[in-house]
Amino acid sequence: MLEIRGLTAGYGRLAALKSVDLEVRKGEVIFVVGPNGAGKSTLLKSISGLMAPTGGTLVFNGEPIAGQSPEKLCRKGLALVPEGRSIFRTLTVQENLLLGGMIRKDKAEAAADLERVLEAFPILKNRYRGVAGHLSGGEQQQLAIARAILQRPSLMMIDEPSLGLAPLVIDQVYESLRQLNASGLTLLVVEQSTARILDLASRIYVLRNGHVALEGSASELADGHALEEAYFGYGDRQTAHA
Amino acid sequence: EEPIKIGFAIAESGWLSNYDSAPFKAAVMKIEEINKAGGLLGRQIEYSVMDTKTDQARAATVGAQLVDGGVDMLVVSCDYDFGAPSALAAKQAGKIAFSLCAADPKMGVQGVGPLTFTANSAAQSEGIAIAEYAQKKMNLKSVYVLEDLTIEYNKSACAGFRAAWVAGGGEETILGNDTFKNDDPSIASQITRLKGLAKQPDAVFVCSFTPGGASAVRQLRAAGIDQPILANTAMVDNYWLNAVPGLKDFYLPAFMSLYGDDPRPEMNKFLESHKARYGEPPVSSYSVLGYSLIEQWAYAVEQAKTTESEAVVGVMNSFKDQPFTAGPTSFTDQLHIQVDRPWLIMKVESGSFHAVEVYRNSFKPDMKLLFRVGQ
Amino acid sequence: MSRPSKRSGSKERLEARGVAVAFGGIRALNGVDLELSRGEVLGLIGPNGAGKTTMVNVLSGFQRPTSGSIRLDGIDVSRLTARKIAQAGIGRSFQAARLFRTMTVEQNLSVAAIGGGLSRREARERALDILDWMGLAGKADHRCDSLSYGDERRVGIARALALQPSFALLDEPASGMNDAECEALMKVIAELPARFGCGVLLIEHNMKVIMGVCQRIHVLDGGQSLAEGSPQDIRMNPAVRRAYLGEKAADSTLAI
Amino acid sequence: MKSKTMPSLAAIGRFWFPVLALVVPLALIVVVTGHFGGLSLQRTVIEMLISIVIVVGLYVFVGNSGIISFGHATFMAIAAYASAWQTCCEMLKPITMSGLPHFLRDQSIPLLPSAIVSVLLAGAAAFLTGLVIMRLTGLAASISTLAVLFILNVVYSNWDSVTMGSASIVGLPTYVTAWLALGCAVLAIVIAYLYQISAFGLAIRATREDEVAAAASGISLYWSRLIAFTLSGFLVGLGGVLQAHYLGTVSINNFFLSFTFLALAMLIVGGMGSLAGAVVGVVVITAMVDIFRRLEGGISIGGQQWSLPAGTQELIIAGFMLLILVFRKDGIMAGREIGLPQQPHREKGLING
Amino acid sequence: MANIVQVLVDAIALGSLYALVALAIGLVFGVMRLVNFAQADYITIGAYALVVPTASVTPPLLLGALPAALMIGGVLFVVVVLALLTERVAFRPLRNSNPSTLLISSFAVSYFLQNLVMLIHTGRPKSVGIGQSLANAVEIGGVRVPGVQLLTMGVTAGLLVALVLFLKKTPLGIQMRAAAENFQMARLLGMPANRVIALAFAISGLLSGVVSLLLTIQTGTLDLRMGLMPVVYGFFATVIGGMGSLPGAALGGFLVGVASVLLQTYLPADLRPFRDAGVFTLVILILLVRPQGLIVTSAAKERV
Ligand SMILES: Nc1ncnc2c1ncn2[C@@H]1O[C@H](COP(=O)(O)OP(=O)(O)OP(=O)(O)O)[C@@H](O)[C@H]1O
Ligand SMILES: Nc1ncnc2c1ncn2[C@@H]1O[C@H](COP(=O)(O)OP(=O)(O)OP(=O)(O)O)[C@@H](O)[C@H]1O
Ligand SMILES: [Mg+2]
Ligand SMILES: [Mg+2]
Repeated sequence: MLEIRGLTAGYGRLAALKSVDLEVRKGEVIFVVGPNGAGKSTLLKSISGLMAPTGGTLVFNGEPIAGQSPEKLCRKGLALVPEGRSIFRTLTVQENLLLGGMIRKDKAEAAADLERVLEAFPILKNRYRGVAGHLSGGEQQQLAIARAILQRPSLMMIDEPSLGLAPLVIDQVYESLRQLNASGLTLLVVEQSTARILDLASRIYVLRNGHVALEGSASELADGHALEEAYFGYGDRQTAHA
Repeated sequence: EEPIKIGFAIAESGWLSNYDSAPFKAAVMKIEEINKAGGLLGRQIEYSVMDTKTDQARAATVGAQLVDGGVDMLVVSCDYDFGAPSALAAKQAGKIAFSLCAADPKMGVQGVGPLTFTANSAAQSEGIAIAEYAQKKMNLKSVYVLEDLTIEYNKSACAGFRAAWVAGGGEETILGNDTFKNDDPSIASQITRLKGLAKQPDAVFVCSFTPGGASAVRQLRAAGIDQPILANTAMVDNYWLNAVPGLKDFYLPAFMSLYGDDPRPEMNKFLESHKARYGEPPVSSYSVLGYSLIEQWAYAVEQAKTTESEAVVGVMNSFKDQPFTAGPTSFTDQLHIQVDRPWLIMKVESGSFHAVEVYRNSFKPDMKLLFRVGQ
Repeated sequence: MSRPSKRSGSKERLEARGVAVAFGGIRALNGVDLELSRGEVLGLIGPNGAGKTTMVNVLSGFQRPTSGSIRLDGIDVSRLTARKIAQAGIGRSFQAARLFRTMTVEQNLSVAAIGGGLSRREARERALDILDWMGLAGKADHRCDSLSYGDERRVGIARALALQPSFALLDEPASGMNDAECEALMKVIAELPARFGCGVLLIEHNMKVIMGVCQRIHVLDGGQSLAEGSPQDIRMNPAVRRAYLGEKAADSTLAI
Repeated sequence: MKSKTMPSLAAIGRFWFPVLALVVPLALIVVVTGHFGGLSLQRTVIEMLISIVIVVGLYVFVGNSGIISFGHATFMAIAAYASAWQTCCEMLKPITMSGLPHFLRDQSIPLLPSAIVSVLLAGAAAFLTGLVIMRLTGLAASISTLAVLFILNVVYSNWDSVTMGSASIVGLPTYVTAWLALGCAVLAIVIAYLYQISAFGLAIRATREDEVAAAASGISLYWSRLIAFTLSGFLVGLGGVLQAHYLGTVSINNFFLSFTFLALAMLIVGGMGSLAGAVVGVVVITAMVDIFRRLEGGISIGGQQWSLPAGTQELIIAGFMLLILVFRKDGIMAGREIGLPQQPHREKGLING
Repeated sequence: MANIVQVLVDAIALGSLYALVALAIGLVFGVMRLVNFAQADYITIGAYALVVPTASVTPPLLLGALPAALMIGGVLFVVVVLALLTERVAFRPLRNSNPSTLLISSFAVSYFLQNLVMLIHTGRPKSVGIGQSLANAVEIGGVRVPGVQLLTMGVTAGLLVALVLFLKKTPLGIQMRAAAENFQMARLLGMPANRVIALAFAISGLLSGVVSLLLTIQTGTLDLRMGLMPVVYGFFATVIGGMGSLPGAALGGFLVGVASVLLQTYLPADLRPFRDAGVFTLVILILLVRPQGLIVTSAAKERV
């Protein structure tokens, strides 16, 4: 459903992505891992339209989407939970959630979804009319994910969902993701730690220094050092310091 | 032979340009007339203009540049604040500076210096003239003074008015004083105070200027205050009358009438020449001051037979009711501004100003009043 | 090496007694007691919204407790402003790094050192000292807005240390770091008491880090103390497993 | 083999480079225009140097604290009027400023002491004002400085017996030459530089970046801002004295909104985050204004007289400022000083970071 | 007695006018962290649209010549278009800049517009005689209320309620607040965020247009700087009311208006010239007591 070929992107003179190829098929859960500064967030930003790529092709459901605005892409079924809890801090939890379902036409369905999400994240129910900016770090993260779920996208991209979450809540979030995936949602998830992802992932990409260092199915990468090697890339770091 | 040079350090842009442009055009007209008649001392007059941009630093620079370029006399802006920096430059070079229409006596000996003149009367004289006229000719017994504090000009006019009114009718006939700012969007509370007086005044004196003055008059009339309104010269000319449809009983002292009903033939002649030269009457009656400025200086040069500053100033200081277009003109070595030049009293009726009569104030402001000492 | 502070004597104990904080109807903290001595690393864990950050805010003077008190060597400091508390020897980092973005790394640390009472020159020396120790020396003259996320967090910690605090309060320093970086961070934190003679209060959701460096762990839940004890005790505590760890995490950390 | 003093000389050079990079070109401008420029250009250069004193003074507070101040014209006015009271127009003073105390009314005070007293007065006024309003932060602080500007304007415009109301005081001795203005500009730049690299400067810059983190680092918002406010009060006071004795007139209307906006615009167009930005902003805007003013005044191209309509200069300047802001959000210098090329490790940062 | 009531009416009327301006400023500030000084020129240009653009001092009426409804519509339209234009050209490219850059850019816009008006109309004040009947006072129980003042009070109250409801209750209002806070995220949720923010400008233009008309009816005059003082007062009002709170802005507007009238009324004659100093001192005092302004929304309090 999403095909990326030779994608490049950067900030000013800095090339953050140097030719990335990546594919997401319908119903898959794709994980992108890699060290700090590898370009993971840049990748998601480029797909979602927040950043205009400098080269390469982006095809979503058969249609080239490079350079389209985020609001357009959202309406085509792409959702992004950006890094660092982009919630509306001055709005209430309720209003934040409402904005998630804003562009949906199926209002009845949306209401049902809201019920379900509040069940899954009870903390949001407690703070429903409170100002989102006063939530704790982890609560804000939950709100961001919940809001994306309410968008009912066909492809959902999440940048580090476990950031700042309590271990138990990480389990819950992953459980929710599993259920969503089971109900047909395709996922593209960036994670920092490889510990939890293997049993949920269809395939894993390791990004390093702006290019794909390794790609494989979860089972292929489950054991062995390939993943670790590609991931940490100690050698690379050291040359960078030299 | 070398031409005589006059420099104009005036505002061609910025808000002051509206006040400078009309008298400037008239001054140019006078220069052309002189040149046509064979020049001054047999020499043609050349003039150059530089834009002060309504900015004091610019005014100083432009003044210095013109003086540097060798002018014989420097004409400076209509306003004391913006004319003075240029005049200072002239002073330093020993040249005469002549303001188009500053109404502040400081544009003269005590302020900038003994080489500085203005073509206008002191603002105090406006207030005095209308106060005397109201008491003597209109038979008004009591008055209420509404003073706009935004610029010094109005404070001076009000000071003159009060002094003359008290002299003629006593302290107690000024039933009250109030103040406002030109950009106040509303003078409702001032009106409330006026309306709350136990005895309503026979007239209201508003010393202000447009737009705030026009707005004040509109609000006074809208509040049902129908007594005569007296004002100072800055409110002259028809352009603002739209603000108060149906205005009447509004009086002020003016330089001249632009509407053909001036009782003085020389004014009408000036009007005609202006129409002939520019295809339209002057936009402002301040215009005549510019014309008269050149006239006065040229006359003095002719008498002195030189453009040399000391000599010319000497002649000018000896003017005593010297007849010029703007009216009888007097200077002394202490005073380079008019204090009792006759005014044309005008009133508003059916949407236009009309000449009433020429009136000359008998109360003369002393130095204390002119510099508003201890007010 | 840590040079003696200009402040008169370092503080030995930081105590919270019956601290409660309410935001309108929300009780973020409800009668919490906490003790921290110089030289120890105390872990503070608990579910999201348990009140951990609020506790740090109270200890560092950013939040007035509704009731209860904060004592530094027995002296009540709960009425002091955040700045006074910082100068009294309590340094903190933030959940979001909050660096002085347009300033260099060295300047970021120097600010805190100056706040702690050093002159400009001494501050610079101290800053370079700490950066050197944390392996950030090469970044001293980089502007903070050009740092990677991991470096940002490390600078945040370094800045808290530059104040020469008797107590350093670190709020989720490891969030967003990968495994290797976590390891490096653990080393840094473990060494703090010995090197700087300070006590450390560490908030983390990464159990590896918590279990790896803390001598004692305090667990908050819903604004109340749930448990306190050694890492072993906490890991086995059923209440903690239920409220916070979940079976998976608790077991996976067993492996360490 | 380098001698032992070489490294320290290099260090001194490196230390002073950001100042030299600003001062040397300014001195060159003065020399060149002094020799080859016309009267108008020379006066423009003096005006520019005075503006540098003022804008650098403004920068000491605004740039370092990040709080926009609308109030600095107040301290200029205080200094300018103080200087006028001490040095101006012995003949007029007893008449028009009768409310002055005797020792001012009936005599003039020598220029140097009067200038020093005026500048001190401006600094003291800034200190007292700051004592009250530096308790506020952010926009509340900005708006209070605006209120201060209005208050002073109202008081000076109506305190007729001392300030001559809103009328100009005319006839101050005009002693400001290009070299004096340059000297003062250099002084202002050096003071601003030393301040910004001092512990105080560092502390206040931290509060600009993040008030919360600064407090957590033991920095007092109030005192660090008060110090900056006072220091910048001194500097703009110096600017006020220069301006007064350059023009020879003092008028309260010159220390009001339009002046404030222009000074702020210069600072922000140059980039309020750095001293270089303050200086560059003044130079660029002054140059633009001068160029377009000349075009307005008329130039001849190939014997053809050609000029812009009067009043277009303002439009062009406004448009130009907008363009700079749009394309360089942080101003021309974008918060950076002019420094020697940095050590090569910057590259590494890019790869790594 | 009637006198005190009269003073209060005067005070509230002036307060309403400032409140209206403050609403416009507060709205745009809420959306963009922009203190838009060009609002002054929106007001000015709206008023100048009543007459034909010429250098003549007595220009014929343009929009002012139309029947009331068309005239009002025309002026509002002109100001809304102007507001949108400035947003598009000057403010949109600067979104996410720091507030001081935005502030200066609004000075630049204001400077530009003011000089443009001066170039076209000259700097000389002009006059228009619209709405004379509204300017006339009606007596209600011994109290004199000019029609415009009554209108100002009504319009301000109505617009305040409408705006607050709009922002709190309608989806579009919520979207506007969201886009104001985090523009990128708003777009990620499918919001046409640029249009939403432009809408805020349009509303501020609408409010400014209303101010143009009310001011012109009250004063009958046109002047380059007619919008300046109302906007300065509006700016003060927004800050003491509590930035980000529209009711706060309105309250602030009332306060400065009321303070101004009360000082004018009750100060002894020789202190009256210093009236405005009193108002501005009051502003500082209020801020010292309540640095966040009078009405602090819980959303405005940031947690550490
Ligand atoms: N706004 C920005 N401006 C300049 N450079 C940036 C910006 N954002 C990211 N970079 C740089 O681009 C590169 C890739 O960053 P990116 O955020 O995509 O990495 P990441 O893999 O998401 O890292 P992390 O794990 O820390 O989130 C890094 O070198 C980073 O420093
Ligand atoms: N200013 C505030 N206003 C209202 N509620 C608040 C405020 N600050 C904190 N809270 C509430 O208090 C509770 C505790 O928050 P705190 O930030 O201390 O949690 P935490 O333990 O740090 O959580 P996390 O692990 O997610 O960071 C949360 O439920 C939060 O919503
Ligand atoms: Mg990332
Ligand atoms: Mg927390």
